[in-house]
Parts: sequence; C-alpha cells; structure tokens
Amino acid sequence: MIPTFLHAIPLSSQVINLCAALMLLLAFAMLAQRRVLTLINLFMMQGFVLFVSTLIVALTTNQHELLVSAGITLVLKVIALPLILHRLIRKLSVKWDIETLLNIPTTMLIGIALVIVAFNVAQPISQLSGTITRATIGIALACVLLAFLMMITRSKAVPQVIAFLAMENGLFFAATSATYGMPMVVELGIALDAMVGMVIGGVFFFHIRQQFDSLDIRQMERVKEG
Amino acid sequence: MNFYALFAQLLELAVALVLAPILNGWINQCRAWLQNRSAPPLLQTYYTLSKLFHKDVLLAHNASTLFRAAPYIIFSCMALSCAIVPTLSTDLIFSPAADAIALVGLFALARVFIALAGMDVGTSFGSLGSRREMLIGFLAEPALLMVFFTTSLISQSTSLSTIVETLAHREFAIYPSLAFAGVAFTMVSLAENARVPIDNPATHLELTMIHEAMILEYSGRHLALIEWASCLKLFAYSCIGIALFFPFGIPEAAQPAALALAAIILILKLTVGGFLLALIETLSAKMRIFRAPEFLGTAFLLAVLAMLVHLLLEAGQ
Amino acid sequence: MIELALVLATPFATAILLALFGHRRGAAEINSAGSLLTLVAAAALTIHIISDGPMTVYDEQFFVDPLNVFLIALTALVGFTTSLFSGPYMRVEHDHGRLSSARLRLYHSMFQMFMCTMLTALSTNNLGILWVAMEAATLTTVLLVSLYRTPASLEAAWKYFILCGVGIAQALFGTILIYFAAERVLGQSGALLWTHLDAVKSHLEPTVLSLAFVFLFVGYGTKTGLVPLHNWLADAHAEGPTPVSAVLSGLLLNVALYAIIRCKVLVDGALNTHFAGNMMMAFGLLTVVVPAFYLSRQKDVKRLFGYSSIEHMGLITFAFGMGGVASFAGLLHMTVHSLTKSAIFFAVGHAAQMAGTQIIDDIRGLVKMSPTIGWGLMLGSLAILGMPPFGVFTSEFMILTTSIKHYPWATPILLTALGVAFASMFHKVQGMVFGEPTVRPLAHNPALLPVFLHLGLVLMLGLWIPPYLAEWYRQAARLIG
Amino acid sequence: MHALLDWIVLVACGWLLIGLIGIAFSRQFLLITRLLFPFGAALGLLLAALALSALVAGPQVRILPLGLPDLPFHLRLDALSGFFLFLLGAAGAGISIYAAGYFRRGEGTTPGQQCLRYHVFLASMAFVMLADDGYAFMVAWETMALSSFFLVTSEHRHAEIRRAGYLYLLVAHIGAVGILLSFGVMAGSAGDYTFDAMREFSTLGIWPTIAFLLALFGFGAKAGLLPLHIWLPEAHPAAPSPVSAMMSGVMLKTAIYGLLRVSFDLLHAQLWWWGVLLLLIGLASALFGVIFAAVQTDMKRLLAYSSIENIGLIFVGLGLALIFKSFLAPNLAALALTATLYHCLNHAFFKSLLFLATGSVLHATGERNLGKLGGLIHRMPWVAWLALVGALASAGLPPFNGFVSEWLLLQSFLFTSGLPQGYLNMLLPVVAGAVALIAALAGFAMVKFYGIIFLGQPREEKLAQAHDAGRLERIGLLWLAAGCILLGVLPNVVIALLDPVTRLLVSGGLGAVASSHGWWLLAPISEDRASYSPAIFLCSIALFMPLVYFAVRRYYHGRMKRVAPWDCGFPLQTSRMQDSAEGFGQPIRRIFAPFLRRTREHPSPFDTEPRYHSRVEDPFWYWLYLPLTRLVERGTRIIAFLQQGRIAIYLLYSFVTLLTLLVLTRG
Repeated sequence: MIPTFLHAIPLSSQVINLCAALMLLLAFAMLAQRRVLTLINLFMMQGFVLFVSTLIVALTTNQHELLVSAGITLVLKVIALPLILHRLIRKLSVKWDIETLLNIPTTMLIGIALVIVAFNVAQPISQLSGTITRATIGIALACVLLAFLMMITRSKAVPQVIAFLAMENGLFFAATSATYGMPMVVELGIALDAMVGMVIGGVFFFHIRQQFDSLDIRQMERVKEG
Repeated sequence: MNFYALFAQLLELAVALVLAPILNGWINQCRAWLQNRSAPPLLQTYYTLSKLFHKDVLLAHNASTLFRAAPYIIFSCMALSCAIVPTLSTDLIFSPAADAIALVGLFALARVFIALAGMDVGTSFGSLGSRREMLIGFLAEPALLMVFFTTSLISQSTSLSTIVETLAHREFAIYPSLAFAGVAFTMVSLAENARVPIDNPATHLELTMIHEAMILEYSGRHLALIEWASCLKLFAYSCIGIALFFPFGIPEAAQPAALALAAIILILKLTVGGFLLALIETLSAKMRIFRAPEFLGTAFLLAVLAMLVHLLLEAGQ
Repeated sequence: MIELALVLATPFATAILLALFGHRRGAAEINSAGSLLTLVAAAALTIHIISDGPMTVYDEQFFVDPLNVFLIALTALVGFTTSLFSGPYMRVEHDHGRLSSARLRLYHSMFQMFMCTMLTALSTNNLGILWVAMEAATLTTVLLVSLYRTPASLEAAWKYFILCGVGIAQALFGTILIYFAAERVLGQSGALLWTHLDAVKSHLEPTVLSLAFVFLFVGYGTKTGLVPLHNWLADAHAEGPTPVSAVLSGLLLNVALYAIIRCKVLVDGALNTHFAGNMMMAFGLLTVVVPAFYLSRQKDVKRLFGYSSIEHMGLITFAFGMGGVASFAGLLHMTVHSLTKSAIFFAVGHAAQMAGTQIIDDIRGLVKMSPTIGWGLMLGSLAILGMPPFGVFTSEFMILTTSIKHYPWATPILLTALGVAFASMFHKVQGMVFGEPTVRPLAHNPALLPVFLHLGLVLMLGLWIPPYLAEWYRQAARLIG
Repeated sequence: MHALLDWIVLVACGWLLIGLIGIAFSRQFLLITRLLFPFGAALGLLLAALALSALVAGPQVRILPLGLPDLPFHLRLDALSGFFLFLLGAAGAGISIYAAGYFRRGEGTTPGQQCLRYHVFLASMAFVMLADDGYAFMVAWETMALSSFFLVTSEHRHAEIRRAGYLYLLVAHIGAVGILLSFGVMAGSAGDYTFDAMREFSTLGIWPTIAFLLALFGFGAKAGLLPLHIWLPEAHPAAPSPVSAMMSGVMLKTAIYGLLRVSFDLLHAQLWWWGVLLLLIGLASALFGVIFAAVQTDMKRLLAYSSIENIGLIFVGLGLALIFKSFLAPNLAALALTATLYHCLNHAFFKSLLFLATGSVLHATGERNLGKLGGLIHRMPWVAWLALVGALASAGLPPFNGFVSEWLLLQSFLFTSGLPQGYLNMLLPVVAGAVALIAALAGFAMVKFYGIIFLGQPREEKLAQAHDAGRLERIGLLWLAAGCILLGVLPNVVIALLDPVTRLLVSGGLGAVASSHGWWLLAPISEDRASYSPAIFLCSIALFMPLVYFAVRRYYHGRMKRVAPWDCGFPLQTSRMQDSAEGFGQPIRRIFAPFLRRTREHPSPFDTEPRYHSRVEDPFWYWLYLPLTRLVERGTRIIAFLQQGRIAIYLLYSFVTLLTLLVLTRG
C-alpha cells in the first residue's frame, strides 16, 4: 500500500519529508559533535531547515499565521540565538572541546536505538495522520529524544543549553510540520520560551562561571543526598 | 448462721491461740530429743511470751507508727487465718468470709507488713531480712495456691469448708494428685514458717537469718506478739495440711460432743505432725539462700504436676 | 467575567509595578495589597461560580468550573498569606545582607509574575496556554530559586531549570499529540480547547491519547515531583528563599498536578480503561514510598519538608489515580497540604532566621525563644504527618479507606511509608522545637498570622467540612471522575 | 430520651472549654489552679454520676454535625462506654483535684498550657469512649495520643524526656495505623465506617481474624503489651505525675475499651484461639512487667512496669472471657469479664494513687531515684499512709480492691476444666499458676517500692527538708485511697454495676447471683463454690487489732523507751548501709537473669572513690527495635544512593522513565 501512496505525494510534501530527514541527520551530527562552535553552527542549520519546512507548510496550506512562525524561526533560531551563543562563548572563553560523559560511538549506537523506538512509538500516530507528511511525527520525536540524549551526555553548561534548544527545535517541527500548524499561541510560546530560556541560561553562565570557576556542570554535585 | 457455728468459731479461735505456742514447744522438744539434747519444757514458749510482755519496749529512734502497728496487724491476720481454717468443724461463721485464695492473701498481707516493718528502722539487716522474706514469699505463694487449686478442682470449690467436707465426708476416693500436692505443701510450709532447710528459727547468726533478721529491732510486747503470730502461722499451716490431706475426723455439724471429739483428734494429729516436722528439720541441713528458689520451684512444679495429674487421671470422675 | 480579568490582571500589573519600585520601602506592602486584591477578586469569582455555575469567557480561551475555581481561590489565598509572611522575612534577609535592593525588586516582581502564571494556568481553557503558563511559571521560579546567587542556589536553580525545562518539553510533545488527535475530530479551531475536547473525548483516537498522556504525565509529573523525576525538588526548596519554598510546595506542585488531572479526564474518556489511573497510582505509590526513606537522612530543614511535599504529592496522585471517592479526598488533600505545608515553611523560615542556619541540628529550643514559631512548626508538622484532628488526617483517612476497599494490597505499602515518614520527620521536628534554645530572637516581629490562619483552617477541615465546600469538592470530583 | 448522652458530651465540651480558658488566661495562675482544675474535677464527678446512670439506661445514639461529609461524627452511649466513662470520671476527679495542687508556677511549661493539654486529654478520652464510627474514633484516639504526648514532654529540655515523648508518639501512631486497618477490614467492601454498619456487616473467612489481630496490634501498642510496651516505661516517668497517673490509670484502659469494643461488639463470632493468644501475650507482658518492676531503681519506672504487669493481667482475663465466649459459656465468660473490668477499675484507682504519691515525693525531694530516698514516712505522713493503701492494693492483698479482681480472675480459671479443648484444659491451670506467681511478685515489687521510699532512714541529707503534700493534693490522694478501700470492701455493688456491661458483651452476668447473698458476701457462682467477704475480713482485723492492743495494755503495760537501733557490734552505721533499690532487686535479677539484659561495672579494689554501676535494660530493645531501625537505615542508604547530585543521572532517570512508559504503552 505504501509504494502506491508514494507516487501520489506532492512535491511540497516530499520537500517536507526531506526536511525531516535533514533534521534527523543534523540531530545526529550534533550528538556526535565534539566542538562547541561547530555545534552552534549545526544548531543554526537545524533552525534553517525548520524555517524552510515551516515556510513550505505555510505556503501549501495557506495558513498565514505559519508565515509569522517561519519568520520567528528565522530571526530567532537562525540569527539571534547563534549570535548570542557565539558572543557568550567568546566572552566566557569557553574551551572549544566538548567533553562528553559517554564516548561518541556508544552515544551514536544508543541514538540509533532511540530512532527505532521513536519510529515504533510514532507508528500508530502516523497511520492515523490525515496529513500527507506521515513520517514527520516520528522524526520529530526522534529529534526530541536525541536532543534529550545529548543533554544527558554533555558535561558542560553551554552544550547542555544548546541541546535544550535543539529539543525545542524538534518540538517546533512537530508543532508546525507534522501537524500542519498548531494554534499560533503555542508557537509563540515556544519561541518566547526559547528566548527567555536563552537569556536565563546566559545570565546563569556568568554566575556559574563566577561561582564555580568553570562551566563544567560536573562540579555542581554538592547539593545531594549523602 | 446459728449459735453453734458461732460457738465453734470462737472455740476454734481459742484453741488455736492456746495450742499454737504449745505446738511450737512440742516441736522444739522433739527436736531436742532427736538431736540428743535435753529438752525445754513444753510450755517454754509461754514462759518466753510472758517474759517478753512484761519487758519494756525499746524502740529505735527512727521507728515509725507502721513499725509499732505491724505486730498487731500481723497477730490479727494470723489469728484470723486460724479462725478460717476448719479444724474443729466445717460449719463456721467465718468460713464463707474467706476461701483458700483469700487465705493465701491473708498470709501475704501479714508477710508484707512484717517485711515493711523490717525495713522501717533502716538497718542493713532489717531490709536484708525483708528482701529474703519477700523472695521466699513470692516463690512459696504460687506453690501454695497451686496446692489449693488441686484440692479445689477435686472438690469443685475453693471454700475450705467445702473442700474438707468433700474430702472427709463424701464418697471415699484415692486421689493420686493429693500425693504430689502433699509433698509440695510440706515444702511450702517449711519455707513459709522459717524452718530448716530454708531458715533456722533457732539461729542468731545475722548473715543466714531471714525471719529473725526482720524482727531484729522488735522487743518487749511487740516481739511477743510477733512470736505468737509465728506460732499461730505454724499452727494454721499445720491445720491446713491436716484439713487438706487428713481431714478425717472434722465434723460437719458443730455439736458440742462432735467438737470435743474433733479437738482430741486434732491434738493427736498435731502431735504426730509436730514430730514429723521436727524429724524433717533434724534430717535436713539449711540451704544457701539461693538454693531456696530451686527448692520452692520444685514445690511449685510438684503442685502444678498435682493439678495436671488430677486433670489427667481424675477429671472424669 | 470581570472577576476573572481582575484575578489575572492584578498580579500582572503588580508585577510590573514592583519591577519598577520593588526595591523601595513599602514594596512588601504593595506586594501584599496586590495579593489581597487578587484574593478578593478570586473570592468574588468563587461566589460567582457557586451561584451561576461554570463559565467560559474570552473567546473560550478561559473557563472556570468547580474544579479550578477552588484551586484559584486556594492559590490566591496562599499567595496572599505568603506575601504577608514575606514582608518581615525579606526585611530580615535584607538586614542580614543576604539580599541587595536589586534582588529584592527582582523577588517582588517575580513573585507576582509567578502568581500570575499560576492563575493563568489554572483558569485557561486552552491546553497550549496552559503549557505556556507552566513554562513561564518555571522560568520565574528559576529566577526566584537562584535569588541568593550562592553556589548552592545556582546549582539548585540550574538543575531545576534543566530538569523542568526538559520535562515541560515532553509536556509540549504530549500537547501536540493531543492536538494531532483532536484536529481530526474538531478541526483546527478548537482542537486545543479543553471544553471542546471534553465534549468529544470519546471520539478521540485512544492510541494517540495514551501516548500523549505518557508525555504529558512525564512532563507535568516532573514539575509535580513524582519519583523518579523529583530530583530537582528538594534542592530548589532548600536553596531558594523561604516564601518561594512555600509557594512552590503549596501551589506550583498543585498546579502541575492539576494539569495532569485535566489531561487524565480526556484520556479516560477516550480510552475507557483505567490506563491513566493505573499509571498515576503506580507513580503515586512510588512517590509516597521513596521520599519517606529520604526524610531520615536530611540535615537541612527545608530539604526535609521538600521531601515531605514530594510524599504528599505522591499520595494525591495515588488518590486521583484511584478516582471516585478518592478524587474527593485528593482534592481535600491538595487543599490541606497547601495550607499546612506553606504554614510550615513560614514557621521554618523564621526559625532558620532565628538560628542563622537551616541545619536541623543547629536549631534547638524554638518554643522557648518564640512560642508562636515553635508551636507553629510543631503543630504544622504534626498536621502534615497526618495527626488528627487536623485536616490532613481527614483526607488520608479517606484515601486509605478507599484504598482498603479497592486496592487492599496498596494499603500496607502506603502505611509503611507514612509510618517511616512519621518516625523520621517527627524526630527532627521535635528536636528543633524542644530542648535548650540555641536560637536568638528576631529583629523584626515575624508575621505569624498566616501560620495560624492556615493551621486554623486545616484544623477546621479536620473536624468539619462546611457543606457547601463539600458539595463543591463533590462536583469537582465528579468532573475528574 | 437522649439527655444522658447529651449531658456527657456537654461535660466533655466543658473540659475543652476549661482548657481554652486556661490557655486564654495563661498568666492567671490562681485562676487556673484554684478554679479551673477543681472545676474540671467536679466535671469528672458529674461524668462519673452520669455514666453510672448510663450503665442501666439503654444505648443512646447521636449524630453530631461534624466530621466527614459522608460520615459525620456518630456517638453512642451504652453500658460498655458507660463503664469506662465512669472509670474516667471517677479516677479523673481525684487526679484533677490533685493536679490543681501539683502544678506550680515557674516550672517548665506554663500552667495555662498544661491546663489546655490536660483537659483536651480528658475530653478526648471521653470522646474515644463515645465514638461510634471509625473516623470519630480515630480523631478522638489520636487527639488523645497527641495531647498526652505534649503532656509527657512538658519538661522538654531534658533529652531523655524528648526521647521518651518521641518513642511514645511513634508507637501510638503506629498502633493507630493498626486500628485504622482493623476498621477498614471490618468495614469491608461496604466501606461504611460506622460501627453500626460494622456490626451488621459480617466478614467471612480469614477476615475477622485479620481484623482482630490488627486491633490487637493497635490497641496492644497503646496498652503496652509485649513487645510494644517499649514506650511505656519511658513515657510514664517522663510525664508530670498527675499525667503519669492519668495515662497509666485511665488512658491504658481506653485500649482495653477499644479491644473489647472490637472483639466482643463489632466482630460477630470469636474464635477460641484468639483468646489463647490474648492469654499468652497478656501473661508474657504481666510476667515481664513484674520482673522488670522488681529490678527498677527509678520509682516511676517501677510503677510503669507494674502497669505493664496489670495490663497483662487484664489481657489474661480478656483472653479467658473470649475463650469462654467462643465455647458458648456465657456465665463463665461473664465471670472472667467481670474480673477483667473490675481490675481495670481497680488499677485505675491504685495506680493513679501511687503515681500521685510519687509526684508528691518528687515535689518534696526532687528525686526519682529510689537510691536517694528513704524514711519519708516521718516527713510526709499523709502521702506515706495513703500510698500504703495504694501499695497494698497494687500488691493484691485483701481487703483492698486489687485482691478482689485477682480473686475473681483466679476463680474463673478454676472453671476451665470443663472446656471441650484438651490442650486448653492442661494449659489454663498452668496459666493460673503463673498468675499467682505474678501476683506474688507484685507484692515483692510493692514492698520494695514502699519500703525504700517511705521507710528506713533518709539516704540523703536533703530529705530532711521534705514537706508533706498540700491540701488539694491530699484531697486527691484521699479520694483515690478511699476508692481503693471501697472498691475492695463492696465488691457486690461493683459487680452489680458491671452486670449490664457483661450482659451486653457476653450476654451473661453475675449481678443476680452476686446480689442474692447480700452486700457483704461475694459469691459469684454459689456460696458453696467460692465466697469471699471483704467486709468481714476488714471488720475482724479492725476489731481484733484494738482488742489485742487494749488487752496487752490492760494486762501488762505500755512502757516504751526510744533507743538507738542495734548496731550488730559495728558502731559506724550510716543510712547508706541500708538495702539499696539494686540490692532489694538482687534476688529477682539473679533468678530471672536470662530474661534481663544487664550491664554493670565493678569498681577496682584499689579505687579510692569506688563507684558501682549496674543497668538493667529491656532485651526487646536489642532483639526487635534496634534491628528494625537498622533495617530502615539501610533502606535510606540505598535510596539516598539514587540521588548523587549529578544532573546527567537525573536526566537519565527522566529519560528512562519516558522510554519505559512509551514502550509499555505501545506494547
């Protein structure tokens, strides 16, 4: 049944599927990346893919609200946040190398397992999907889970925040592309969240650095149970 | 409640008061004979009591009212206990007033008072004696109760009069349980009356004393009353033994003739009993105080055994 | 309608005002006045709802029914009493030099902002707005927790930020899935409005809804403090200023749980099984048991009560999981737990100020130095430990009896946990309240009206639940199912 | 119709009100001690009178507009609650009037607070006995525990008192959990927690047994049964004496009440082995209590252990009653139950009396340690003589009240041979023997208690300054002592009062038989079987004594000289050479060594200031409680290991939780 269905897919949907694949690819790339600056660049690229897919959805479904969403994505995720992150890193003179708590190949293996799980979980949802882009929800879930994994494995504050933002990318992708646009308020919310989260994170970086002499969150293990 | 019952009651009390010191004298005589000593007169206890009554009381500075009241209380308790135990008749006005358990309670009351009196002056010997007396007491009391229980189970009653009536006047039966109970009772009586092997009534070596240590501070009429009370206690125990194990000859009705006959039988029994007691005392040696728990524990076990034997062998009857 | 607007706008306006003047003298009074106004508006709203029934306003984006109006009233009340308490408390902190004026301003402003987010979360009809409000609540509290900027407070705030941020992201995914399922039935317009969803819940696709519930449960459950997602909670409670601990425990956890309950209603309607309930019961049970064993290890008094909050959240979750009569008990327990726990935190805050430390072993003899604080802490702890005649016992009684009736196997587990909690916690509290004093009197008169007001209410609920309140709980419980 | 119940509720509310007035005017010392406490005592008397009339009136019920919406407070007054309310009122009156004189200014907690706690304690006990549904019962029950906990920790500055209070409340709370579960089992699937519903609802199979065992656990914890007695010897000494008296005399009885209510009233059928269980646990507690009482060196601890003993005896009686009831012998069950209830009443009086006496001693000397007391009969004659009554009653001696109940208990043992259970027939006589042993040991402990405190020479110099009890205290002591004597001398009156209770619980009573012999002769079954007349007993001793006294004076003389005691040839006698408390207990320690856990230090022979130190500790603490604590500690260590402060691990928990749930949901 699926092959016959493939032929019927319009071009826009095919592009969105491509975007989804790119999202996933970028997520894996971020998971594997050892250097902070590259990580930011990858994050920026993910933001751009997100922007493209949102734009296509907006154009194909004629939802003008989504255009606004796309604009926000472009401004925030592709331009503003990467810029702020770059400046922060320079200001805080963060070491470029990222230390991971788990070595990269193992992380990748776990990542693949996650993707399988995510697809499996999303299967009933995609079957139900009324939209043409049925695989995207699974990919969005996979992106979220991969970002989650990245948060677990990173031991510095900056990559952790980037992973957090990447997770929001995945969510945003799910909200716009997979569902073909949720009510505006949610997207605004996500954007706001990312913005404020970033600001707070930035504020925190300074304080953490001040108090702990480093941004290594492994030092933050004092408050705990005996 | 009739006149005869009252008469029998008063007579019994009088007999007890009179006979108790004589019984003591008799035992001492027997002991002397058995030990190849020359014996004191039979009425020696009376002489002693009379001498004590005439003497002034020397009271320790620290003695309280309790100390002075105790001899009277103890004497009253012992007299009452002698009145309760049926010796001459089972038809007594006091007999419903107290059963076997109450009798044990009465003995305990007297014991508590004598022990408290022993602690009152605050000398080391007094409280030593009290402590030992209470030790003996708490071991002996349950054993005595168990003996009573055995007989109560046989007669379906704890009333002493009913027990005696059952054992003496209803259909004759051999109760193996009573053999056990009898041995237990003898052991308890020895302990309770400060006899060898638990205590030595004749000793005045402080470290081994029990009874004598408690009454060390008593003198004059107080001592006389206490000595008399001890005689009464011995008498009461003897009578209990007679009532439980050799009740034959105690009449149900309190007719004067029956009473007279009962009195004679009683004196005979006491004579034999006193001799046996002297014999036991002569043949055994005094124990260390911490052998006493074993001794009395054995008595307790025997009494329990008696009860179990009754339940096993005799309960069907 | 105007009441709701006031309820939402007052804290927001006060927050703006305090952002400008929060460091001046009288800021605490403004704070209290704003909270009082909110409380009055909430009371008016409550009366309105009692007399006129549920209402939906503002293009259906907001709605108020018996379930959330009671939480709104509770939130406004605890917010008001906390603002009363925070006046003298913050003055002492300021005097001790732990807080600069700028921080004070931040505190006051964020406090009102936090109230605003919570009231929004409670009154909104839109699951999206609910999520946004929850997220905003997280962000404001992160700032509040890190107020002292000590290493420990930064660490706590960071963990709070990351864990709850991740959690809230899961919740968003769950919300998206719900939308995904609802869109097919409702179309785009009303697919996130709870009232619409509720109306068509039996037509929603069960598989999607169950997956959505998993995400929502993990997401909001992180904020509720369910084990094993609870790890931020004790840290945040211990390191933030005490008024913040009070509202965290007393309100935020409730609101998060409220979000779960709203979703549970939809899932139950779609699935027609006890799926959500079972999940809540399992996590509730775990959340009751695990913190009980943490309690005895605590050296910090606020951590101690933080764990106690987790335990009670577990109990409430368990109660809602059972449903039926237990929902009534769960709502009651929410109420009494909020009141009691915030009262305890008020007392604890002053106690820690008197002792100059939060270390339990260094706080001794409170009752001697300040009978009101000492007794407040003692009675509050006894109440929270489930001692009659306080209201916590009432709800625990109902929860336990329902559990005996329907899930007898769970009862011994609950009771063991409650027993261990009692043994561990009471030992510590007794040591703090009694004994030879090591604490000094406070420079300012503490505001203890809130403590005794709360405890008085809890005592009343233990002996007598007013009929209209009971009726109200009943209606709310019926909504939950 | 229901006026009686309302009046009783009013009395309880009156107590609450007194407490509130006390806290409101907590600085008005005279108001509190001279007005409020005596007024509380008067309310106690009123309660006793009301309860007496309630014994004969039929059951009355009332529903208060308080409590849960679906389960308002149900109250019920029947003969059983009437009896225990009588106990509360009668003993409480004496204790309250004593307390009026006892609480002083400037000692620990303020009198105002004490007034509140004390009266809340009283009121909650009254409500415990009135409660007719699970919720009301639990509320009253825990309020009782809570108020008494605060009373116990009045002197909270001492670490050991805090420890005692903690232990007390903990055990009380755990016990309450047992009770709650028991109610839960009895309410069953109907889920109705009114006692009426529980009476109607008959659970089947194993459930009644579970309910009974849970109730036994819960009420046993409050009563101080082995092995849950651990709090009792700590809490009773820690509390102020009127409170110790109240707790020991009255509060422990609420547990008896509860167990009676559950096992005889709420549960339908009784199994005979429940009775055996009660019997054995009671016996063990009694034996344990009395042995430990005999070796104590602290006077209030001694009394506390003696309370365990008495509670043990009460449970023996309960067990016997249960056995008889399960074998459908209502009259015998009535006999055993009468003995039990009688002993409850007696214990309330004599133990309160003794605790109050220790309170006066404590006030006069500041000393609880027996090793530092002595000779107080000279300085405190009132207290000493009244305490003698209590001590004799507690030792179970005729003609005092303790003897009557023990007599009845032993009587009921003698009827066991007819039971259709072979082993029971063999077991029960042995138990009777053990009961006799316990009674005798109680005598030992009481002689030690009384002799060492009141007799002998003062062991410390400061004892010379001891003062006798004040007027109000004396009234309280007198009231209780009079109770001990009256209850001992008028057993038939008491038995007639108990008749409605036994009729309610076991549908048999001794009232008719007992009263057929007139007021002076107690013959519960028949005169032939057993009889006891304390009146004759008392009269004959009371007559005989003066007779002997006057006879001796008349025929001889009354001369007397005061001299120094005989020094055995060793002139340096000091008061330190008297038997100490340790010394007096030595035989018991030696005989029962295997049951005691003892640590002692012998001084070296070369020590110039030798100190001998010996401590007897509760073995249960080491066998049961410490291992349990260690178990919990291990649990906390394992769980704490989960939270190591590393955020990555925390995230991992969330991650794993999410994935697990997803996989489970999909699967």
